[in-house]
Amino acid sequence: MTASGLSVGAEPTVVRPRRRMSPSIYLVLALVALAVVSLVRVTTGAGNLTSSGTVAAALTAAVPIALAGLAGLWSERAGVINIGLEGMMVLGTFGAGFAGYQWGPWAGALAGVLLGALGGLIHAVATVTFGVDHIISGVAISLAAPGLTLFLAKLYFTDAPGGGQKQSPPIEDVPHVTVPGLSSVLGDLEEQGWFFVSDLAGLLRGLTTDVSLLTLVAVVLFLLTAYLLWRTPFGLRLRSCGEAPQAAESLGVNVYKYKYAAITASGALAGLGGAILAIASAQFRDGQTGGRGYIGLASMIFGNWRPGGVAAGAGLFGYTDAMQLRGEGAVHALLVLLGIALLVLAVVQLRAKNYVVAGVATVLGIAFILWFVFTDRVPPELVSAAPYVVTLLVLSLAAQRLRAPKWVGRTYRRGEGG
Amino acid sequence: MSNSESALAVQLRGITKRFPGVVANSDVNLDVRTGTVHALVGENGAGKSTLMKILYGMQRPDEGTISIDGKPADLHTPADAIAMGIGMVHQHFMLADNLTVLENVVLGDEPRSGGGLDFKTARARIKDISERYGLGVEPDRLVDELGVGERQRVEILKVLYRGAKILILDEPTAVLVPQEVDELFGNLRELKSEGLTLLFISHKLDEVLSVADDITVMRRGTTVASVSPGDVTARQLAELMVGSALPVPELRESTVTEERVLEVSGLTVTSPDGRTVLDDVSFTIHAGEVLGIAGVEGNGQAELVEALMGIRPLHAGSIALKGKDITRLSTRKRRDAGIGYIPEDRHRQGVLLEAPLWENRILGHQTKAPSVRGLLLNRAGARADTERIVAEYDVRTPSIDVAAAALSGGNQQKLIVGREMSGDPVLLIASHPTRGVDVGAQAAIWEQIRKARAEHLAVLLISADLDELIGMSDNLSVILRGNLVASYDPKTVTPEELGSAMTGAGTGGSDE
Amino acid sequence: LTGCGGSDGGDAGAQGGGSGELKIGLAYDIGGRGDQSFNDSAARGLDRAKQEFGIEVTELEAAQGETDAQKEDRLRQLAEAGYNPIIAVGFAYAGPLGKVAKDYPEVKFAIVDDYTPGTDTGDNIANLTFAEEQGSFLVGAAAALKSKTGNVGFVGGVNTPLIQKFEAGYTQGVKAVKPDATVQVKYLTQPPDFSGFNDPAKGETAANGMFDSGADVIYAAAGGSGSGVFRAAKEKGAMGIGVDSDQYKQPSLADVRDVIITSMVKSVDLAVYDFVKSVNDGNFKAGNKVYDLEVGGVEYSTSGGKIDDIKPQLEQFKQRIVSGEIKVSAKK
Amino acid sequence: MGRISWRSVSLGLAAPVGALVFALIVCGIILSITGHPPFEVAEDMLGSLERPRTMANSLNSATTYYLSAVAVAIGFKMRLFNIGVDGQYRLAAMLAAALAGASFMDSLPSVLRIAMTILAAMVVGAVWAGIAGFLKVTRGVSEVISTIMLNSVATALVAFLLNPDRLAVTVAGSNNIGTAPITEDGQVPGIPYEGSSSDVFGLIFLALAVGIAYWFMLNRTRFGFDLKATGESESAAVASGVNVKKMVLASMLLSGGIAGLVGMPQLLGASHSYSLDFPAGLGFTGIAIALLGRNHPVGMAFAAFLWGALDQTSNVLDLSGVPKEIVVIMQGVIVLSVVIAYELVRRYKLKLEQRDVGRALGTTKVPEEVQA
Ligand SMILES: Nc1ncnc2c1ncn2[C@@H]1O[C@H](COP(=O)(O)OP(=O)(O)OP(=O)(O)O)[C@@H](O)[C@H]1O
Ligand SMILES: Nc1ncnc2c1ncn2[C@@H]1O[C@H](COP(=O)(O)OP(=O)(O)OP(=O)(O)O)[C@@H](O)[C@H]1O
Ligand SMILES: [Mg+2]
Ligand SMILES: [Mg+2]
Repeated sequence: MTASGLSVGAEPTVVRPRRRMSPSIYLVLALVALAVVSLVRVTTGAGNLTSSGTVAAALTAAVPIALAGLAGLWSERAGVINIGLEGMMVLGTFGAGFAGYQWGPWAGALAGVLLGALGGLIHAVATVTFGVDHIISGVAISLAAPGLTLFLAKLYFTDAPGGGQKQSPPIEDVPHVTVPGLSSVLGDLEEQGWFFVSDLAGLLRGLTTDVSLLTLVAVVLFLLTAYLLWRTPFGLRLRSCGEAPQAAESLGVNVYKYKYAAITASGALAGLGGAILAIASAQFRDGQTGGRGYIGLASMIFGNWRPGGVAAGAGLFGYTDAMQLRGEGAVHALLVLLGIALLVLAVVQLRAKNYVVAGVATVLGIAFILWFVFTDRVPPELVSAAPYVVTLLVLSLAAQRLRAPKWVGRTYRRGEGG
Repeated sequence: MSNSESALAVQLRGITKRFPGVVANSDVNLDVRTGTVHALVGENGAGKSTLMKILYGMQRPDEGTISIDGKPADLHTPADAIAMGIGMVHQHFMLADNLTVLENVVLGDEPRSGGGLDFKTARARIKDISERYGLGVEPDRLVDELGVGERQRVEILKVLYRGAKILILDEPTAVLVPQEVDELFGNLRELKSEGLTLLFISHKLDEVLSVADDITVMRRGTTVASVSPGDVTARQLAELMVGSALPVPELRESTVTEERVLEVSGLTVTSPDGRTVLDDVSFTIHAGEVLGIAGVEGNGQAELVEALMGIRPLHAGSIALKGKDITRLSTRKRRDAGIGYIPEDRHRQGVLLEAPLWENRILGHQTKAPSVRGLLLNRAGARADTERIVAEYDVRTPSIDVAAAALSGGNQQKLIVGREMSGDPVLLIASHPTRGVDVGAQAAIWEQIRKARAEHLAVLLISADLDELIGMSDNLSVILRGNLVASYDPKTVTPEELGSAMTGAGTGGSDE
Repeated sequence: LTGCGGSDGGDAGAQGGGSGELKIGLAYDIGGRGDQSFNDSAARGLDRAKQEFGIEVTELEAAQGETDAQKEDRLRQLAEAGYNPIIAVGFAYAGPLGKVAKDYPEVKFAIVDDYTPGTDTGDNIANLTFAEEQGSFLVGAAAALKSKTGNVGFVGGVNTPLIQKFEAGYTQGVKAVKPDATVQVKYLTQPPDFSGFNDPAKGETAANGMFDSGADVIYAAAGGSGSGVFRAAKEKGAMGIGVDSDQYKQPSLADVRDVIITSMVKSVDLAVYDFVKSVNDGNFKAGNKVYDLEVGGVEYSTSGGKIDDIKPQLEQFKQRIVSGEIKVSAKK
Repeated sequence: MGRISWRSVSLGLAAPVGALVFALIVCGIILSITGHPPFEVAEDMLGSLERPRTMANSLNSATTYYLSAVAVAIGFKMRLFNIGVDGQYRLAAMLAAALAGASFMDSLPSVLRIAMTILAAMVVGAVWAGIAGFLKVTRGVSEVISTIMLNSVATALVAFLLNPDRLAVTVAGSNNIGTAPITEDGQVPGIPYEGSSSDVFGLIFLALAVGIAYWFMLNRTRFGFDLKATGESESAAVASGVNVKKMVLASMLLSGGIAGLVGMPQLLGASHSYSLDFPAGLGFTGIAIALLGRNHPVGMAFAAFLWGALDQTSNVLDLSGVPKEIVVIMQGVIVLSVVIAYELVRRYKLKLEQRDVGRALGTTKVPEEVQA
C-alpha cells in the first residue's frame, strides 16, 4: 500500500535530457521569462508584477516553503517519503516561540531546529527501525504535532507576558541587511518604468534590500545541501540509500545510519522553516503554518528532487502568493501570461500529435485571454487561488520528466538484499 | 599450483544458516586455496549465494567459523569483509541506476580532498584499473544507460577498486554471451596470475570445467563433493548436483505446419529519446513452430516482445495474428486473441508477489473463463483451475492461498508457464522461460512447450541460453542492434557460430 | 466612558446579589480563550463577572471542522450538568443553541454575535450583537483624517460576512471625510481556510503591498494577523488601526504600538458581563440587544494620544450616528 | 487449512488490540505527567460514550469519516495518493446544496430530489478529482501536487460562489452565509436514537452501501482486480493487459465520486444548507482513517467509529478540565502504534508462512530450534 506513486505519465512524449542544461542556458531562459513578464507589465500597467516590494515579499514567503521542500529533499533522497513536514514545521514554530521570547531569535531558531529534528527522529524510528509505511508515519506526525504544541502552549504561554493559550509572547526579529549603495541606484532605475531594465532593477533590489539574516541562512543551507549531497562522500552514501540501499549495504555503507541522519536533518530543516516563519511573524501562533509543509512537498516534486529546482518551485509559489496578497492588479495581468503559456503548450502538443491536450490547452488559453480582455479585475475571492493555479499550470507546461529517487517510499530491511 | 595445503585463502568450518522454514546452509565446510579459481556449483536453492553472503559479511551464520588467510575472521558487515580483502559481485546487480559509474564504484570508499569527494582522483583510478584489465568502463556515464555486459564489468571494477584479494563472483555469466564469457574468463585468468583468489558460482558446467582449478558441489544446503575439473565430466558433475541425470533440451521431430500464426512486417520502434531500437523487423511463425531469437541482451529483444504485446507503441510496421491485423489492439485485446506471455522478469511482470496464487492465476486472464464471468471474478473457477495448474505443472506449494512471494523462483516460473498455457493460446511469447530455474524445473518447462507445440502452438522463444535456443527451436534468428541479421538452422549451427553472429563478428548465417 | 474592558469597574463588586450559586457555562468558537480577539474579550467579561459575583465558571471550546451536532452537544452537556446561565460565543452556535434552549426552558442562554431575525430565538435566549459597522465608521473617519495621501487600506483576516461588516463601516467612514479617497481592500484567506486570522506573515505582505501603492493608514480587521500589518506600518513609517480591543495596550504588540493610532473596540466583555449581571440580579431580558455606539458596545480607543488632534471631528461623527443623522449600513 | 485461518484470525486481532493498549499507555503517561489522573479521564470518556447523544453523534461522525476514508482508500489501493478529497467534497457539497435548495426542485418528488442532489455531488467530486487524473495521465503531473493545489483552488471557488450575487442567500443580521436551505422534501430524515435528541443520519445506510460496494468492487469484480493489481505491481498489471492510464483516470473519478458523498449525510441530514460553518478538513481525517483501517472495508469502519467516538468524547474532557488536545495526540499515537503493531505481526506471519512452505516442500531439514 506504499503510496510512492505510479510511474504512468508523460513518458511517450518526453525526451529525457541526456545531459543537464548548463547554468548559462538557465540564465538565458530566466532572462527571456523576465522579458515576457516585463512586456506584460508594460502593456497592462501592473507594476506589482516585478516591483522590488513584490520580490522582497516573495522571498520572505518563499523561505519557509523552500526549507520545507529542502527538508523533503533530504528525506526522499535517502529513500523516505516525509509527509510529516507540516507537523515538523509546527514543532519548529513552537520551538521558536518557546525559546525565542526568552532568549532571543537565534535561540528560537535553534530550538525550532531541535524540535523539528525530534519530529524527524520519530519518523526515522517508525519508518527505518519498524518499517512502517512512510505515508502513515508522516500523517500521524502531522496529526499529532499541532495537538502537542497546543497542549504545550496552554501549559507554557498562557501566563507568559504578552502570550496566550495559543500564541507565544513576542519574539524579536533577527537583523536585516541591505547591500549598501546598490539599493538606491536600483530604486531610481526601477522607478523609470523602462521595459526590462526597470524590471531587472526591481528584481535585484528586492533581493538585496532589507534581507533577513535568517533568509541568508536559508540560502546558505541550499548551497550547503547541494555541496554536501552531490560533492561529498557523505552525500553520495546518503543518495545511494535512496537509489539502491542493497548496493550501498553491499559496499559496507550503514544504510540505517544514513537514513536516520537524513530524516533527522529533514526534520531539522522543516523545523527551521517553521521557526523562520514564527520569527518573521514575531510570535508563535497556533495554526500558523497553514499547509506550508504540503506546499513545500509540492515544491520538492516540482523541483525534481534537486536544490535548485526546489528553490525555483518555492520561489514561484512565493512570488505568486506575494503578488496576490499585494494587490489584485498583477493577478489580472497574470491572466495574459497564463493564456500565452497555454497557447504555446497547445502548439507544442499539436506538433507532437497530442490532440486532446492541445485542444484543452487552446480552449483554456483562449479563455484566459478573453477573461483578461473582458474584465477589469479578477474577483477577489478567486485571486487567492493564483499561486495554486500557476503552480499547477507551470508543472503541466514544463512536462519535464520528473524522476524520484528509485527506492523512495519502499521499506528496506538490512540483510534482505538479493 | 600443486603446492601446499597450507595457503588457504578461505576456510569455512561448520557453517549453518537457517531462514524461516529453510535451512539454507547446514554444516558447510569449504577450503579455497590462495591464487586459484574455485567454482561452486549446485541447483537452485542449494545455498550457494547464502554461503557467499556469509563470507561477505552480509549475513551472519547461526553457527560456524570463518578464517581468511589463516586468521579467524568475525564478519559483521560487508565493511568488515572489504577490510579483509574480500569483494563480491552479486548474482543480482547491486548498482544504483540513477548514479554514474564513478559514483557506484567509489561508494563507501571515496577518495577525499578537504571534506569533499575527490572526483579527479577517483576518475583517474577508475580509468587506470579499467585499462589495466581491459574493462573499458567510462566513469562518467549513468549506469541506467549501460547494457548488462557493461554493468557486469562495473561490478568487477567495484571489487578491484577496493583492492580485493579474494573475489566472489555469483553467477557472473548468466547474462553474458559466449564472447563476453570468454572475455570475462580472460580477465579472471589475468587476476589469478596476479595472485588473486576467485570464488565462482555458475550453472554452466562446461564453463566451470574450463576455468576452475577446484570445484565444490552443493546440494540442499550442504557440500556433497569436492572435485578437480580434470577428474569429472559435465554429466558427472550434474549428477552430483541433482543426484540424477541432466536433462537436455531437444525437440525431436518437426511439427511445423503451413498455417501462419504470427506475421510481423516492417516493425520499427523508437525509444522515448528518439533512437531506433527496432528497425524494420519482419518474420513469420507458423502453427507448431518455435522461432528462437538469439542476441546479446539489449539489442532489441525486450522491445520486440513488448511491441508484440502492445506494451510499447510502434513507430511503423504491422502485426497480424492468424491473418487478423492486431497492430492497433491493446495488450488486453491481444491476449484475448490468444497470445500467451512469459515475461523476462517474473518479479516485475509475471506475478503479484503479495497476492495469493489463485489471484495470480487470474492475472493476464482477467477477461477469460474460468477466472471471470462477465464483469465479475469467478473465484471458484479460478481456484479450481489454480489447483489444476499446481498439480499439472508440479508447483510445490502448501496451498493456493499462500502469497506468490513465499514460493521459490522456479516454482513461481512453473505457475506462470501453467497460467500462460491455459486457455489454449495460439501464440506463446516466451522470454527466458528457464532463466534462474533449476534443472528439474527446466526439464518440466521444456516438456510443456514441446507438448503445446505438438498441439499446433506457435512459439517465439527468446533466451540467453544458447543450448536451450538450439535445442528447442525449429528456426533461429539473430538480432543485432535492432535488426534481424541472420537466420540459422538449429540442427546444424554451433553455439560458437551463433555467438559470433550475435556480436556482429560473424559472416551472416545460412538462409534457408 | 471608553469602551475598553479594563478592570476599573470594580466597585460594583460589593452588591454580589446574594446568589453565589450561579454556575456559568461558556462555549467559545474556534480559537477559544487566548485568541487575542473576540473570544478573549468574552473571557475578560467572564473573568470580571466571576471576580465580582464569586461564581463558578466552566469554559468549553469548539474544535476545527466540527459539526453543529458537536456544538449542540457541548451546550447540552453544560445544561445537563446544571450550568445556568450558558453563554455561546460566535454565530456558529445559533442553530444548536436554538435547539438546546427549547429543551431547557429554565436555563438562561446568551449568544454573542448572532441575531437572525425570523428564526425563533425563544424567550430564554439573549442575543448580544454589535454594531461593528458604526465603530468601524469612526476609525474609517479617523483614517481619512489622518491620511496625507488620501489612500487608505483595509486588511480583513478571512472573507466572512462579519468582517465584511467592518469593511463596510470603515469605507463609509473614509468616504464621509474624503469622498474621493481610495480604499484598498484585501482579505487574507477565504473560508473555510481560517488561517487568515493567524498568519502575521501574510498580513505583513498584504500591508506592504498597500503601502507601496500609496496607502498610509491601514485598518487591520484580521485577528492575530494584525501584528504583521502593524510591523509593516512601523517599517514604512505609516499608521495602523487595531480591532476588537484597544490593541495599543496589548502586551504582545508593545513594540509596534507607536503606529497604532486607534482601535475599533468591540466590547464583548461588556456584553458578557452585563448578561451575567442581569441573570445574577434577576432581571434577565430575552431578545436582541445591540451593543452600538450609543451604549458603548463599540468604540474607538484613544490611548497613545495619536488622534487627540482629530478627536472633536470624531466625536461629532459619533453624535451624528447616535442621533441617527448618519445611518451606517452594515453592507458594502 | 483450519489451523492456518485460526492463526491468522488471532494474529489479526493481536495487532489492533496490542496497539490500542500501547496507545492508551502512552496517553496515560502524558496525562499523568501533566497532572491529570488517567483513570478518571478514561472513566469520563467511557461514561460520556454511554450517553445516547454521544453515541448517536459518534455514529454520525463515523458515517462521514467512513465515506472520506473509502474515497482515499480507492486511490491507495492503486498507489494513488488523493490528498484532494477535502476540496472535492467541499466543492461537491456546496454545489449540490445550491441545487437542492433551488426553488425549482420543490416541484419534484422527494426521492428524485434527494437522488439528484447526491448524484450531483458525486459528479462534481468526480470532475474535480478527474482534473488531477487528467493531468497525471496526459502531463505526468504528480497527483500529490495537483490535489494539494486543487484543494486550495476549490476553497477559492467555493468562496467565490458562496456570495449573495451568485449561489448564496443572506439572512439579514446574520453573520453566516450559505446556500438556500433545503426544504423538507429534499432532506433525508434521520433515524431516532433511543434517548438521544439528535437522530442518526439516515444516510448512514449510504455509507454502509458504499462500504459493501467497495468490498464487492475490490474482491469480486474485474475492475477491482485490475485496480489492486496495478497497486501491487504496475509493471505486472501492464503486462497482464491493464491500461494503467485508464485505470488512473477511472479510479480518480471513482475516488472523487465517493468524495462527493462525504458532505451528503451532514448536508441532507442536519445542516440543510452549505454555509460557513459546514465542517471542513474531513478529507484529511479520511486519510488517517484509511491508513488506520488499512484500506479494508471493515477495518475502516472500526477506525471511523473509533475516531468519531474520540472526537465526541472530547467535550467531556474540557468539562473536567483536561485539555482536549490530548484527544488529538491520542489519535496520532494510535495511528502510529497500530501501524507498527500491524507491521510486526505481518513480519511474524510471513515468517510462519515461509516455514509452512518449507515444511510442505519437504526439502527442509528442520532442527528443533526452528520448529519451536
Ligand atoms: N533472506 C532470506 N530469507 C529467507 N529465505 C532465504 C533468504 N535468502 C535465501 N533464502 C532461502 O535459502 C535457500 C538458499 O538460497 P540461495 O540463494 O543461497 O540459493 P542458491 O544456491 O544461490 O540458488 P540459485 O542458484 O537460485 O541462486 C533458498 O531456499 C532460499 O529461498
Ligand atoms: N483493520 C482491520 N480492523 C478490524 N478488523 C479487520 C481489519 N482487517 C481485517 N479485519 C477482519 O478480518 C477479516 C478477514 O480479513 P480479510 O482481509 O481476509 O477479509 P476480506 O478481504 O473481506 O476477505 P476475502 O478477500 O476473502 O473476501 C475481515 O473480514 C475483518 O472482519
Ligand atoms: Mg544464488
Ligand atoms: Mg481480501
